[in-house]
Amino acid sequence: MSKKQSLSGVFFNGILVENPTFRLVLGTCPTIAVTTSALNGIGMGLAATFVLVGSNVVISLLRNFIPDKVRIPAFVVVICTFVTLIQMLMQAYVPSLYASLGLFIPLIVVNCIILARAEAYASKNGVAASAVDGLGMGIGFTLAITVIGAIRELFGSGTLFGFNLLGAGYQPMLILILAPGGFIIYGLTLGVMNIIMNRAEANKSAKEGVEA
Amino acid sequence: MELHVSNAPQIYAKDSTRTLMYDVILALLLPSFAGIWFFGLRAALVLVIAIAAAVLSEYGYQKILHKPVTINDLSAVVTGLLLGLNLPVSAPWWLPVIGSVFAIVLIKQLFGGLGDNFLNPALSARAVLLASWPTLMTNFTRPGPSLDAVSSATVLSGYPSIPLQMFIGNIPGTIGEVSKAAILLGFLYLLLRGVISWRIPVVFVGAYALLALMLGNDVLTGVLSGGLLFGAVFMAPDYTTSPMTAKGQYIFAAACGLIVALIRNFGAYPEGVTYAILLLNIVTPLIDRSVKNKVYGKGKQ
Amino acid sequence: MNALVKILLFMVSCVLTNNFIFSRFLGNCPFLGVSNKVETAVGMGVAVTFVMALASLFTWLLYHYVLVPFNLRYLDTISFILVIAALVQFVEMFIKKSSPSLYKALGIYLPLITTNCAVLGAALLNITSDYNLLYAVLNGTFGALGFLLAIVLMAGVRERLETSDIPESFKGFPICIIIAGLMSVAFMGFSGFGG
Amino acid sequence: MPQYSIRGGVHPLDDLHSGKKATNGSPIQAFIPETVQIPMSLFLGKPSVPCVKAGDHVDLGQVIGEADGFMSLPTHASVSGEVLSVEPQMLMAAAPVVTVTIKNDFKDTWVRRKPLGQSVDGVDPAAIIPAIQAAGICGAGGATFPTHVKLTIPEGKTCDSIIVNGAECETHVTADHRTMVEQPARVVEGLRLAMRALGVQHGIIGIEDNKKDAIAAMQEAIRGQEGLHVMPLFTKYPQGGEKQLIYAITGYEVPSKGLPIDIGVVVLNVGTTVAIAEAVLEGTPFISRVTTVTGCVQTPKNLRVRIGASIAEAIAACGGYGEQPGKVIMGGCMTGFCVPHDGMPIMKGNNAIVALTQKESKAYEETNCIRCGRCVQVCPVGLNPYKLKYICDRGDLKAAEENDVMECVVCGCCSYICPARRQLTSSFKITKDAIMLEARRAK
Repeated sequence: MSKKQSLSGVFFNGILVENPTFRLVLGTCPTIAVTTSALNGIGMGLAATFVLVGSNVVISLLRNFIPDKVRIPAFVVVICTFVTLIQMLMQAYVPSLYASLGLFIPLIVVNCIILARAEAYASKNGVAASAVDGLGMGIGFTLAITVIGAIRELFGSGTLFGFNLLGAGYQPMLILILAPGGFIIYGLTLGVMNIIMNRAEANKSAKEGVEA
Repeated sequence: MELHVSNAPQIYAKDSTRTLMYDVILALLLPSFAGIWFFGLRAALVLVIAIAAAVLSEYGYQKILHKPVTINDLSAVVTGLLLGLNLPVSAPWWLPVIGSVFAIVLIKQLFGGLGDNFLNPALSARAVLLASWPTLMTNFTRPGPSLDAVSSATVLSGYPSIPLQMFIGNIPGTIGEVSKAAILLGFLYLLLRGVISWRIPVVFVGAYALLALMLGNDVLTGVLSGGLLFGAVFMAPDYTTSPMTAKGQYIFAAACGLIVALIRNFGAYPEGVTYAILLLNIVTPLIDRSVKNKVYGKGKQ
Repeated sequence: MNALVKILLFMVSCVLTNNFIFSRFLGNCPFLGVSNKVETAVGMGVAVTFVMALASLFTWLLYHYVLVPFNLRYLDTISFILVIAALVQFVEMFIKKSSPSLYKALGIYLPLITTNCAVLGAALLNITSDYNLLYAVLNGTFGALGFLLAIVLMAGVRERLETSDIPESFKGFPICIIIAGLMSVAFMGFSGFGG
Repeated sequence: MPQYSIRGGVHPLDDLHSGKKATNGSPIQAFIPETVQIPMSLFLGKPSVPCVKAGDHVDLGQVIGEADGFMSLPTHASVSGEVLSVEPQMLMAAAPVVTVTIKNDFKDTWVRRKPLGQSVDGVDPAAIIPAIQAAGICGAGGATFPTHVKLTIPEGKTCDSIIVNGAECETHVTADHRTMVEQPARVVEGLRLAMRALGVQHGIIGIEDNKKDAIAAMQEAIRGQEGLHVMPLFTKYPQGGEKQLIYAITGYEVPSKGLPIDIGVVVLNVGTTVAIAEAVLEGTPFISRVTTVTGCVQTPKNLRVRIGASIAEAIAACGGYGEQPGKVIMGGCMTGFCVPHDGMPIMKGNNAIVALTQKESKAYEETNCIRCGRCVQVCPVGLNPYKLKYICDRGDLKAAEENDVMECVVCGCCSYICPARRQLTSSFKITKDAIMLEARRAK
C-alpha cells in the first residue's frame, strides 16, 4: 500500500479488490462452518466486523507504544478483548444466533483476517483510515459469507432469511447445508469470483491500453 | 516413394480408450436389462435420462470452454449409465439429470477431464444425491408383476428374502444392483475381454466376507445384498481412481471390503459400498505414491 | 472392558466421524495452505498433533484448577490463546535443543500453529463438551491425528492434480476447497462410528 | 515345459500382426545385390578407416576399412567388384558417415583368412578373440556392440556362463529362428568357441517356446556335449532384451548402470555365434547376415543378405511390395526404426525389414491418460511410465533421472499397450538421450 488512498478507496478495497473471503482467502473456517443460512452469515460477519473495527482502532492508537518484539501477543490480547466483549453482548441480546454460531465466535481470535489487518494495516496507518479499513474488510467479509449462506440456504432448505421462496414443491438439496455443501459452494463461488475479477482486470488493462 | 517416419513402437495393442469404454457399456447392458426386466420400462427411462444428461453436459462444458469435444470416447456414456444403474426406479426425472451434471461437470471436467478425476464420478454423484434426497434415493419399488410403487427398504434394513431371489435379482434395490447373476455375467465378460483384472472385485468381496464372518454376519446374504457386487465389479476397478500396481490394488480392494463390513455393522448407514470406494479413491494417490514396483537392477538381488 | 471399548470408539470418532476438517471445520488455513506436498503435509500434521495434545492437557488443567475456582471463566479464550502461544514457543525451543533434525523438519510449521484455529478450537471444545481430563487429551490427540490424516490425503490428491488441466480461475484455493468438499462427502460414510 | 519368464511384458505377436507366421517356415535363401553401400560405422565404436579409393577392384572379404584401435572393427567388402565411390553419406545416423559403394561383378572372388582349426577343440584359445575382431564381428541382434570387446573380461571380473540369445521376441523376425533350425551345429560351435576363449564351463541357449522346431534342433545339436543347456522360455516380449533374458534364465538382475559381466554372464546373439564359428573355423569375415524381409511384400522370405545391400533390392528379391507401403521398418515393429526411403543399406544389426501397409501405418493422436495402469503392469523394468512421461515432457531431466528414466530399456511395451496411444517410449528415449548428452558435456 505505497500509494496514499482516499478513505472511500480504503473502504472499497476491503469489499472488492482485497475481499478477505474471495480474494485473500482468509478466515475460511467460519466461511464454511457457519454459512448454513444467510442470517448466520450476517451474524458472523457483523460480529467479525465489530472486532475488526475495534481492534484496528485500538491497535492504530497504540501503534507507537507497542514494542515491535511483543507486537503479535499484544495484538492478540487486544483482539481477544473485543472478542470476549462481543461474546458477552451476543449471549445477552441474541442468544439463539450466538448458539448457532457456537464455537466460531470465540474463534474470531485466531481468524487470520483480523490479525492480518492489524499487522498489515492498523499498525502502520492512522486511526480513521484503520477504522475504515476494518469496516471495509468486515463488510466485505459479511457480504461474502452472506452470499454463500444465501446460496446454501436457498437451495439447501428452500428458504432465504427464513422465508420460503421456492414453493412447497421444491425438494431441498440437503447436502448444501451439510459439510460438503459448505466446501463446494465456497469453492465454486471463489472460482466464479476469480473468473469475474480476471475478466474485469482484462477489460481494465485493455481500456488502459487504448488510452495509452 | 513417400514413407512415414515415426518413433518406435510401430504397432499398438487393439484396445483403445473407446473400445475399453465400449466393452464396459456392453458389460453394463446385462444388469441394465435385468433391471428393466424386474422394474419395468421406467427403469429404461431413468437410464436414458442419466446418459443423455451426462453426454450433453460433457458436450456443453467442452463447447463453453472451447476445448476439444471428447464425447466420442464414450466415457460420458459409461458415467451416465453407471449413475442411472445406481438410482432407484422411482427416481423423479430431475434426479438423474442433477446427478449426471454433477458427475460430469464438477467431478470429471473441472478437474481436467477423463483420467484426471480423483473420485469415481458416478459414485460421488450417487453419494451427493443420497445425502441430498435420502428418501427419494431409498424409495425402492418392490419388483414383481404388480409394478405399483410400494416403497420398501433393501434387504440390509430387514427385508426378508431368500438367496436365490437375491441372486437373480427379484428384490428391491437400485436398477443395476439387484441382479447378481447379471453382474457376474458382466464381470465374466470384462475378465475375458481383459478390460479389468480379477484382483479388485475378488479381493474386495473376499475381504468383506472374511470380516463379516468374523463379526458373525450372514455372509451369503451380506454379499448378495445391496450394491456390494455391483460396486466391486463396476465401480471399484475404475481405472482412473484405483491404484496402478497389483500390490496397490490388493491393498485398495481389501480396505474397501473391510470398510463396507464396518459401515454395515457399526455405521449410521445401512449400506457402505459407495462410501468405502470413495474413501479409497481418496487414498489411491497415496497408495500409488508409496507402493511401486521394484526397479530392475536396483536394490537387493 | 466396556469403558475400554467406549474409549476406543471415542478415539475412532475423533479421527473419522468428527474429523476436525471435514465435520468441525477447524484448521482450514493450514489444511489448504500447507498441503501441496505430502512431505510438508506430514510435517505440519505431526507438529499440530504434538501441540494439540499438549494444549488440550494444559488448557484443561488451567480451566478446571485456575479459572473455575477463581471465577474467571470468561477469560477462557484469552488465557487459552496465551497458553497455546507459550506452548508453541516452548515446544519450539525444546525440539531445537533436543533434536535438531526434528526441528529442521517441523521448525517452520510450529509458529504457524499458534493461529491454527483447530488448536484453540479443541481446547474450547474440551470445555464446552464437559470432557474429563482423559477425554480432553484424547480429543486433542486423536482430533489432531484426524487433521493429519486429512491433510496428508489432501496433499496426495493435490500432487496427483499437478498435471491436470484445471481451468485457470479454479486453480489453487478454489479447486482445493472443492476437493475438501468432495472428501467430506466420502467421510460422511463414517457417520455413526463411535456413537 | 518352459519354466522361465520375465516380469511385465506383452504378447504383441498374438495381436495385430501374427507376423512371424509368414516366414518361420521359409528356408534361408542367398541374396546377392548389384551394388552395396558399406558405411564405415557398421558397429558401435570408433568407425573404421577406409583403405580403398574409387576405381579400386576389391575381392569378396577384402578389408576396405581398417580397425581404429581396440574399440573398433575392420570393415570388409561384401561383394567383389569395383569401388564406385568413397564419400560421406547421410544414412540412419545423425551425421554423414563415410561410405564405400561397390558395384558387384558377381564373380565372388574370395580372400579368406586362414582358419584357426578344423574343429573347436583344435583351436588355440588365445587366438579366438583376435580372430573375432579381425572378422569384424559385432552383436547381430541390433546393438552392434563389438563382440571382441564383450568377450574381453575386465580386470577383477569373472565370467562363469555364456548365454546364447535365441529368444527372438520381436514381431515378424524369424532370422534367428531359421538359423537355429538350419544351422544348429554352427550355433553350438560359435558358443563353444566363445566358451573356449574365456575358459567358461556353462553355455545356455535360451529359446522362446513359440519356436518348438528350433528348440528341438538345438537340443539335438548339444546332445552329448557337457556344459551346454537349451532353456525353453515362455513366449513374451521383451524377453530378448539382454537384461531381461538374463533375469529369465538366471533369476539374477544386472545391477543398475552395470553390465552382464558384473554378475558373471556374457550374452551373444544367435547370428553372432554363427559369425564367430565361420570366422574361426572357415576364416570368413562378417560380410553377410540373415535378415527377415516381410510385411506387405509379395513373398516374405529369410534372406542371407550381403551387408550393405539396399532395402529396395532385398524387397525386389521378395517379389517387390504387395501394395503401396506406408512405413518400412528396420528391425521388428516394437523397437525397429522407420527408414525415410528404401535406398538405405542393410547393416550388421538388421535382423528384419518390415514393410507396413498404409493402413497399418496410421498415426494416432495422443489422448488423456486414463490411468489404467497397463503401462505400469507391462514395464519389464518396474517403472511408472504414466508418471514419468509427465516429468519427461516438461523437460525436468533431474526429476526424470530420479524416477529411473535411465533404467528404461526402450522396449516399447508401454506405448504399445497404452489405450490412450500416448507416446511414452519415445518420450523416455528423448529424455535418455538428453541426459546422456548432458553428461558427456559435463565431462
